[in-house]
Amino acid sequence: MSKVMSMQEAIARFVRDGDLIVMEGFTHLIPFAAGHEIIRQRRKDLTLARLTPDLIYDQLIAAGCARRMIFSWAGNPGVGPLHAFRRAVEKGQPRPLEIDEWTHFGMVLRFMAGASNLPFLPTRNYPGTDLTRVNPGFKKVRSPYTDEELWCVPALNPDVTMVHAQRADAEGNTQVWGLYGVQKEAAFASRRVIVSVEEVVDAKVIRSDPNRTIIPGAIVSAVVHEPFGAHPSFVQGGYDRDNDFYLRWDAISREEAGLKAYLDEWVYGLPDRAAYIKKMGARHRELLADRQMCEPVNYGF
Amino acid sequence: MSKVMSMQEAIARFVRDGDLIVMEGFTHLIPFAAGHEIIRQRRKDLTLARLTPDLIYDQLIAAGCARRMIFSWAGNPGVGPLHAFRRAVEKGQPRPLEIDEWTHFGMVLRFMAGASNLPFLPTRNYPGTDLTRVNPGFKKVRSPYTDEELWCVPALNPDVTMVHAQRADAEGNTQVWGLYGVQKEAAFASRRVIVSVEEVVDAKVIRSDPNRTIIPGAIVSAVVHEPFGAHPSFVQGGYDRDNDFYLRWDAISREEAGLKAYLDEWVYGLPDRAAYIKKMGARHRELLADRQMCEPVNYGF
Amino acid sequence: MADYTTSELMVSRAAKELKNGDVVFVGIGVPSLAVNLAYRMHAPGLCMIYESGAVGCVPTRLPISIGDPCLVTGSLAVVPMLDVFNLYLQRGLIDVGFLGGAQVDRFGNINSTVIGDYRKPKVRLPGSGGACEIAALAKRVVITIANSKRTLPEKVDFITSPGYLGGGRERERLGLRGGPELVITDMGVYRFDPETREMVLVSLHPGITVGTIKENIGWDVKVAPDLIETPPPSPEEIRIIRDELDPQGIFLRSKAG
Amino acid sequence: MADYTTSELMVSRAAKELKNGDVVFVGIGVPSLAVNLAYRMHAPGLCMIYESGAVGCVPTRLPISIGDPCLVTGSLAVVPMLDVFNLYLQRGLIDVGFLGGAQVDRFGNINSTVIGDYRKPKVRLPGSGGACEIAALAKRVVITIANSKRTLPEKVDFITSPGYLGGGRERERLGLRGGPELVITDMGVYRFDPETREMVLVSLHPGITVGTIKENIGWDVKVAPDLIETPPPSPEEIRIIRDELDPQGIFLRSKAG
Repeated sequence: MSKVMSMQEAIARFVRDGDLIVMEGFTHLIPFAAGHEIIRQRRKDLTLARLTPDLIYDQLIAAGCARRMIFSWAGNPGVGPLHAFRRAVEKGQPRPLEIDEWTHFGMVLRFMAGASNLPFLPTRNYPGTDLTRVNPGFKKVRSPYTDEELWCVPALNPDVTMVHAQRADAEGNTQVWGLYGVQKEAAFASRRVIVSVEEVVDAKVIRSDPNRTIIPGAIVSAVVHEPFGAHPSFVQGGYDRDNDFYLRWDAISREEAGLKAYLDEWVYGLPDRAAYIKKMGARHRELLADRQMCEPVNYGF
Repeated sequence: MSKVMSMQEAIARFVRDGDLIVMEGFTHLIPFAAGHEIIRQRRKDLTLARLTPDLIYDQLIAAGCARRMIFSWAGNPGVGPLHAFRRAVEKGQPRPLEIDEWTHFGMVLRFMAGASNLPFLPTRNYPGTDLTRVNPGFKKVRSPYTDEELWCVPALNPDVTMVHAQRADAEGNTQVWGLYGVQKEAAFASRRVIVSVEEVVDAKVIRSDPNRTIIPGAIVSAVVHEPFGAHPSFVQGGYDRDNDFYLRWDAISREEAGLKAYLDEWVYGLPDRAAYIKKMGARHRELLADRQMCEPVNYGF
Repeated sequence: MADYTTSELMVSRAAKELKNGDVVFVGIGVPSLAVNLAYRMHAPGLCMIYESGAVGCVPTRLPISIGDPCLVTGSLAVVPMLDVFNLYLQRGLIDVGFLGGAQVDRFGNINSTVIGDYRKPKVRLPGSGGACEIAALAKRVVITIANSKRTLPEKVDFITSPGYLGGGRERERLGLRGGPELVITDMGVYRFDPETREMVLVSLHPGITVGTIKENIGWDVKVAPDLIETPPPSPEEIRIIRDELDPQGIFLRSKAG
Repeated sequence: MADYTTSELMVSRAAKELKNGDVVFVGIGVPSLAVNLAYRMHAPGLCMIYESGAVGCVPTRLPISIGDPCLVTGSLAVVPMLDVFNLYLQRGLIDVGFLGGAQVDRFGNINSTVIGDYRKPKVRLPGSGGACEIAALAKRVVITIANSKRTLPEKVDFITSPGYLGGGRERERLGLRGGPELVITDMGVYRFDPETREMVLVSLHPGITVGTIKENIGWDVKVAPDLIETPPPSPEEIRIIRDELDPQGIFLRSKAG
């Protein structure tokens, strides 16, 4: 059964006000097209979960979509702070933002616990950090084997997870190469999953290399064909990270007015990602990846 | 630094009497060549851990190498019981075998806990089974979040894990496709790792497709070039499972004498796997796999 | 006697238990044949998962083991066993699991570990494998087993895989969802009473009487008021089983009824 | 003044801390340059791991973020982040982790979370990311930070990443191995006293005096009796940094000393 639909339809059907949403991708494959559509559809009171809020959540926060954020590192990678995030936390602008703060390892374990239908997972991490003092979500468990105490993190089960990938078939069997991040764990932890891809392929392409599938169609609600859907982040084998845009974001977002102008021009002012690519013009082509193909392997018997 | 050596040298250097050893591979890639070399070198008092003891541990038990077995399913898959295992458990022949019995999920979690340097991992499995009654290794922990009690399994940290794979470079960066089993988790849980491969390849082959690497050279002690090293099990893209041999094993192993004759002829009577392949003759070629190559992917940027 | 074997009848009956869209944890033999039959007959959207990690398999030959290479070639995904158990089974994605065993008792508990005492077994069986977790964590469980006093005792020697334990609400009280739904034997079909959780005979295979059943089961089994005859496999089903699924008769031809 | 910048000196000094065969958790900027310099100079067997999951990287350009695609192309392995943290870091495979932060205190504790009160921060910083677990679970930690009263206070406002906590045996008592080994600033190098676990000045960069250090640190720092001058980068090191590692001067040229 084909689950292919437009991003507009996928967000309209599967993302609701007040949802706990996840848009994952660790520097790689960040689902910006989905983020822009959520802003366009003016979702509100969202809880945003993600290891690195990155520009995608800075934009959602600036647009007033967020009530709360669950995260582990809130910066513009390699550039500086996330200005919208800081305004929300330090000054409550455009609205106050509750924060629920972990570490990368903790977030990964929270998704894995959720994906495994467990209430928690233990770790040897966290003795000595003040994070466990300010966040009551960290709790301890005593090992029944060694009499050690270990810190635990609780399962995180999002309402919706959105991921971007190189390719999927129409049923949502999704393949990724390059950095994996925590997309698989977040997707399995989630009640609904929206996958956007550079390419919707025939199932026989997926079936030619089943070890590359990270998300099975069985857990996918919608498949969106969205080329360049991860810009300004990158897609291995597709297009490079737009570092210039990450640098420019610092100036764009430094004041609320500048950020608002950006959203008006690049999000509210455009109907969809196709219009966004068109508006990018030649820059789009500069980012396209060189070819460096892997050695194919034999699945025969 | 190259870690390539013969199986004879790898077993001599890295497997000791009394060790807790693991030879993993779930139906796929079972390291039979390593098992035969351990028998030839007459290691003793070993603890054998593996989800499915399969023919490989039936042979080690019959050869008197084993003192104890940690497992979850002891049968000849699709055929019947493992006769040497049953003789050891039911009659103490050739010597008594202690058993430490789990389930597949439990074994996988034990390896994962060991690989993660955790004392235990929890699961929702095990309410109601008598296994927790006869095996005191199952213990309970109370969730600090939900007030539920969950069963736990303890970490398993082998002295040596042996795996067979399609290919590795000389430093032990090892790639597998087809069924993954629990090789990665067992290898990371282990103090020493011996990898045997169908093909030792230049690092550039590994580097052309880094997402296929399941075991990094950093944890590998020895790399053995051992074509057909998994027979009578199979290698995806290499050779098929020798189902006839699995069927024949039932008759070979039904009586101690027949099994001893097999070991004399096919293990003690041969110096190494090369001699074993030669002795197999034409059968070897009948099992070779057809070609069914995957679609290559682009790793460029 | 009709032109089908008892095993073919069991395969046909098990296939009918599967719905289109079900995610099914498949074992070798009758379960594998039943799932493949359902896939070809009425459930093209069914997704087969093997505990070896192959998902969405399209085997081009009859798989001999749950890790047959033909399950990998052309499958939709191959995943580590850790994912099979954590992300598929424990997460609750598996709709149906198939199980067998040496003994099944009145409350659907399954023994595949030992006959006799665990420490001094009369017969040492293979053990759980993945059966315990399938019984505990799949939404529905379908059991196939021979119908005899030895294989269907009132109480199993050892509970490898939990059914309804002592009956009633005991399974739920221990926090387990689902449970056995159906037992298919070579003589009939049983379901579980929603209150007592006891096995109840609901269907007799052609030629079998309630008397035969009672002589071949370890307790005074209850019989459903609406007891029916098990519908025989259709000619199309028989054709698929014989020509497509098991053309060499590896699993079924030897047990001709 | 010699023909090298302070940043180049820091990179050179950090590189010397790495041994051939070390498995190193790499960050962006000075750490990345130091690791790549060591790899080219004396540690060809060094293995670079980024928290993004790239292992054994051979970047053909200067990575701008820890998830740069150039870290993936040609690497030895790419693994899920779950594996990075469970199987590499928590398992104990990481020999050296590099960390920075807004503040580092007398016992090597690092703050990258907030300046001021957590609930009402004066400055909200990015937070831990992977820093807390690197500090807790790597065998050795090398810290790079600017030398000032603001960045090196006696006590950090918030312990994001544990160093030796209150000093002495407190870290061991909590079950943590390893700990910070070295702090490299723009003025000198510090190690930790094996008993008190207090930062001790062991090396001064050329042109810096103990007096300057004391004016730019938040407590009365101890000075090692065998205080030395930090060895300057060799011409070969400078050539590699400028021509091969950071030819555009993205990280280093702007801070010319």
